[in-house]
Amino acid sequence: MREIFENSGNKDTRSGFGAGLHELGKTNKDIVALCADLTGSLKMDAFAAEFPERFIQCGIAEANMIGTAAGLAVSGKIPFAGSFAEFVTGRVYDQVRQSVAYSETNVKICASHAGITLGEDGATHQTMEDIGLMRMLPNLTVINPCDYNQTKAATIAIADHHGPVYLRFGRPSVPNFTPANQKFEIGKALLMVEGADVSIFATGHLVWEAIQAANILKGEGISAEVVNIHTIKPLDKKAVIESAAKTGAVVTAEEHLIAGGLGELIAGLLTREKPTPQEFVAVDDLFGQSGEPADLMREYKLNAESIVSAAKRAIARK
Amino acid sequence: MREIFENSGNKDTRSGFGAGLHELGKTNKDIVALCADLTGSLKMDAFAAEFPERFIQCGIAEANMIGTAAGLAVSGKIPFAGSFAEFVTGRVYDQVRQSVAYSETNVKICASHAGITLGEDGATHQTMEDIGLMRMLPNLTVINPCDYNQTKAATIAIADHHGPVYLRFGRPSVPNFTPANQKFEIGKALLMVEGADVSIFATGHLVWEAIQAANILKGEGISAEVVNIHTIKPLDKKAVIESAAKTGAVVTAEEHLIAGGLGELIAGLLTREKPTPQEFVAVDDLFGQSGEPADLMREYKLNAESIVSAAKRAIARK
Amino acid sequence: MVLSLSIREQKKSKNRKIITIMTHNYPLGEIASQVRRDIVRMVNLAASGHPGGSLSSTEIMTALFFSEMNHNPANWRRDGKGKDMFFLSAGHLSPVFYSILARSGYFPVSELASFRKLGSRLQGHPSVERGLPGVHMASGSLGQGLSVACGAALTKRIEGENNFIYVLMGDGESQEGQVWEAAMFAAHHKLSNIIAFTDWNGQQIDGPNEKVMSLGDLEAKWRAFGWDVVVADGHDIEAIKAVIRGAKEASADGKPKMLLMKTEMGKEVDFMQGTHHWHGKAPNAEQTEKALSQLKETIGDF
Amino acid sequence: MVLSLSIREQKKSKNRKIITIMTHNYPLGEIASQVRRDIVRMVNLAASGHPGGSLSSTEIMTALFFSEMNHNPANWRRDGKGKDMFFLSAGHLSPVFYSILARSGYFPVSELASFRKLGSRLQGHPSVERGLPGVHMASGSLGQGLSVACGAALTKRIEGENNFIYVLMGDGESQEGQVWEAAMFAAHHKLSNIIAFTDWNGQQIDGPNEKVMSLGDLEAKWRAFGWDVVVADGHDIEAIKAVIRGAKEASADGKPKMLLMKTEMGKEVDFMQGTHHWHGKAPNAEQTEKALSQLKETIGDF
Ligand SMILES: Cc1ncc(C[n+]2csc(CCOP(=O)(O)OP(=O)(O)O)c2C)c(N)n1
Ligand SMILES: Cc1ncc(C[n+]2csc(CCOP(=O)(O)OP(=O)(O)O)c2C)c(N)n1
Ligand SMILES: [Mg+2]
Ligand SMILES: [Mg+2]
Repeated sequence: MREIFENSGNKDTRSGFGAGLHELGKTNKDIVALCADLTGSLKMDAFAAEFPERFIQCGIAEANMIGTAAGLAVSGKIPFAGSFAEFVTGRVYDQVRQSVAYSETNVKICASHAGITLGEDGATHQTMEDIGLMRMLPNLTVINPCDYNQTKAATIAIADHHGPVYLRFGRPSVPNFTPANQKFEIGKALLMVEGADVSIFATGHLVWEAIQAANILKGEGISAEVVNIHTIKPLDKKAVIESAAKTGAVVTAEEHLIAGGLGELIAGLLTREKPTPQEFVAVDDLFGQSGEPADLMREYKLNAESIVSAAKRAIARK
Repeated sequence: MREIFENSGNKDTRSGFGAGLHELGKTNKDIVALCADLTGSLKMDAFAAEFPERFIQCGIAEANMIGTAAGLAVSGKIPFAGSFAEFVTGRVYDQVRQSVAYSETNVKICASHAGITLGEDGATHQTMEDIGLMRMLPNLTVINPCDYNQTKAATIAIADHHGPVYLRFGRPSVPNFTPANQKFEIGKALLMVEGADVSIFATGHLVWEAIQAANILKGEGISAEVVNIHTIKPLDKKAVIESAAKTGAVVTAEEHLIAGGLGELIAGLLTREKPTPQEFVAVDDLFGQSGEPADLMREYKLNAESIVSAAKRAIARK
Repeated sequence: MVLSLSIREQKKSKNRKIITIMTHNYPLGEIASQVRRDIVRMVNLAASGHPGGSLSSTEIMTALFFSEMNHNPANWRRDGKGKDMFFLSAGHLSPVFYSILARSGYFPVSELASFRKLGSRLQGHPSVERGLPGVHMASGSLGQGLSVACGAALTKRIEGENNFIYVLMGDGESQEGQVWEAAMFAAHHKLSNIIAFTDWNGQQIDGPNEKVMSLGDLEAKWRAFGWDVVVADGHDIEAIKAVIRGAKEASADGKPKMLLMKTEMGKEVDFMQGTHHWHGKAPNAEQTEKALSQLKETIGDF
Repeated sequence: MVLSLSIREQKKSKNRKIITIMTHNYPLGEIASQVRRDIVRMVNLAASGHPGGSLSSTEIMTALFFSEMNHNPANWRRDGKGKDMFFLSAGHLSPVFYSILARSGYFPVSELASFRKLGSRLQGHPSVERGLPGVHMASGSLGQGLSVACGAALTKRIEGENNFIYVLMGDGESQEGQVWEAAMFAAHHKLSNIIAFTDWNGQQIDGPNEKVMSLGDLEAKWRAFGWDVVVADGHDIEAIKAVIRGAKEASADGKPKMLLMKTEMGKEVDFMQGTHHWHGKAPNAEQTEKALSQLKETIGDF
């Protein structure tokens, strides 16, 4: 297809979440929202202002927020519980495990400021492990959309999916390039750019970078395929296996540590199916640090340039 | 070498920890131990009885236990903080992350009852995600010894290693087969059985099963190599790469979920180095349940028989 | 692979209704005695489990399920719509919970024999995976139940239902910080439809609370966190009924209710009573015999 | 790859000693004024950070570091041997912490300009990775500092040192359950060498504590958890000194000490004072100008 994706203007993915949640509030009275003293950062304020009786302020007590959300869910509500990604994953892993995943409660865990692009607050707030944490939990669906439009669509889609969901999004303004009216299909990988020489499986903020990389590679006569893995779990195995089999070389790109991330997930799958040379665009065993989001993406080599060189390395290893 | 490993009598690995800790207490006055109301289960009672002034009972408050351990460490002590594996990993991930791993405090996190062999208490207590959790953390060393003797040796070894460590062990009595006087070298994989047709990388309780599997395979004319990956992090990359290159077929075996486990770690490594067919002996995306440890090992296919068939599948895919 | 093993038989609700009515004909004290026999026998059969706290909370659970709670075992819904809801926060008290549920008619009493066995719906700690009626939520990892109760209490309020949310916690359990997060939350949101019990048996795994991690002035703690607090004898069924009724009646005051129930661990089995040693230990055949000789069989063993 | 960027210059301890002595010649109020200027300027330069709570806790930190604490910036050790130790639990108060450290002579004041910049030792929240003197532990994820203080207090006791462990928390921070776990632990273990401050400014990110999650009777809570509690004016330096001294003197009573310091968020900058809006917002150039015009430059800007 080699569709041309154009940036319709930078927007933060968390605002996509906020807009989706606000819309849900209007159409579904069972939707409730919970936040742990970060309402503005999560862009939940529109919902909170319009539906105060369905907005539940939890204060700085994330463990209790998760349990409360589980209690709301078991009794019939559809709770969206939000905080910074680290504080709704690592801070509350055991609570999510028992009261959400194992109890199969219909809780939507909403994680903003995921990854290194959280920026200046630094390492204690920058989780690059949340995908690894959440995808280990049976029963949980794990989603990491790529831009404002897709985050909004995903937010709306997960309300209709009965079961626990982890939804990951980010802080900074980034290109918004997917169609505004695109339906979000959980578990269905999206072919963004068709190609023959190498498969780039990207998620979240790295999808745009992967598309840029494919453009650069095209200029050098290399045909790269870009697949948007917006749903980490359940992984669209068929899409991954087929693309990798076609190109014979794989790059994975994510705003995450190598450990536990999409790259290892795909490596695990492919070694079982058809071992394929793979290069990782991800952070190798480091904590983050303070800095501006764009500078950090460069510093930690999470950008189009890194994907380009990873693609060349992968192809060379065929 | 094809050394013959014999079971010198079943023992629980947690007792190896308890014995090692007790010994450390006698030789190093900076060692302190913390427990969260599970002193007997962790086999810390001998230490607690002999060194009451260095044993710190924390009650049922694991988050505070981790922080307290970090405070003891930063001020010069060598704290060993123990509970069930789920309660010193998932329950306190963010505390371990900030106050231990990121702060580089010399805390030894001691995790008993890891994996499905926790048994009758069931899924809420059976973590099969702890390796995945802990190996994501930069600065943390992750160790999962295979039997009583090795657990005791590892306990003693980590006291001399300056830096945060996660030490994982189990509940049930299992064969004790490594030499009692073997020195524990952090980060050095142990070749248990030399072989040519397939590499079995096993950790924890699965090492014994892997050796049994190698014996069965030998009877069928298949030469399996068994490598004991007692240190998950830092992984002995050289040992893994060389063995996999030699045999061209890999099996990983662990008491853990596929997601986040040793298998994905090795798959990630090998896809970057030399893609190799790999089969996973691990649990695929399920919570555990109540039952007797041995029955659960069979039920979840974590035993020699599963390793044998995985080895054959891997070889067939060369 | 595992779910296929589940015991999925759903007894007809008609049958369950009959069981309930029959059981309700017994005096509460006799039900409690049978429940205690069930606890001891289940834990012995499983060769694992937690008799100590189960025996200390037997009267609390009996008074609640057989007298005070608005529930319908014959027509149970996981969402609790239109009914009171009960959450067992201290999941290790599963023996008393399962016995009470079975004796209430939620599932056949014969199923108690499957406790902690591979494939059973009666997991070591309560679980919802296999659909055991009466269990709204999994528990076992301590400290989470009061938070869950807060969520359910909010739903009741949003829906305009005036049912109550009950939750049972251990005393040692209140060392978990999440309990105090929930305490603060419930007071802030004025969740006066929460009625919580602490099984104040003074013991936990490693010994008496006082030695392990003192709860200090527990009553003062809950009051300082904005709750109505009552201390009562947790083995006196009439007293328990009275304090539950009192809590219901005071629900207009906008405060959540904490009923601190003074109990003894291992109650009614002489060698288990008053010590932490039987927190999580199963009696062998002989010990079971000795225990049962002290507990009257009333309704009939499973 | 990243560590190589660190600013690793270690100024000679001799130089640091000179700075400290010079700073100590200023009245505490003048130091506080300079610290406030530093806070505003750092946050403006970084275009991010947390001025509100930094400004409310300025006098607490000034009185502690420039009068009451037994520390030695010229010869600082991470293990705190033989000295008092300070832990910043509310890591977002890094601006006031860094300014106080620099003004005490732990590192050059010029380094304050690197706050929150790529590769800086002055991370958004305190970190030990790059070896900034004065910082014993990373913080930023709230609720962990009191637990760390408990550990350090235990070491002091084991070693027979009679130094104190100080810790600064936010009021909103005490909504975290871990704080109450630590509170119970410190009382149980009689850690009377812990002196904790709550910057009781009544505000947090989403608004006043009272609206977000009421702390209720905070004094009663700490008392019920077995602590000695004092309430004092957190902007009155003499009062702060007095309550710290009182806490030290009462250390024989076996109880940990909580000093609840009544403060105002954004103190001394009129448009920031008393509102949560400046909890974590950086002033622009014009606003910075306006703020600085209200704060006397005393020791000299960095
Ligand atoms: C989070 C967590 N930590 C530890 C445990 C292990 N554990 C199970 S029961 C128990 C003691 C509970 O004490 P209490 O609440 O007083 O119950 P009782 O012993 O009286 O039955 C502990 C520590 C657990 N289940 N969950
Ligand atoms: C565990 C955790 N949850 C949430 C946050 C985000 N956060 C940073 S500061 C803050 C408010 C803190 O309030 P308070 O302690 O009163 O400090 P003040 O606003 O007065 O500076 C929050 C919620 C965090 N840093 N850590
Ligand atoms: Mg108890
Ligand atoms: Mg505040």
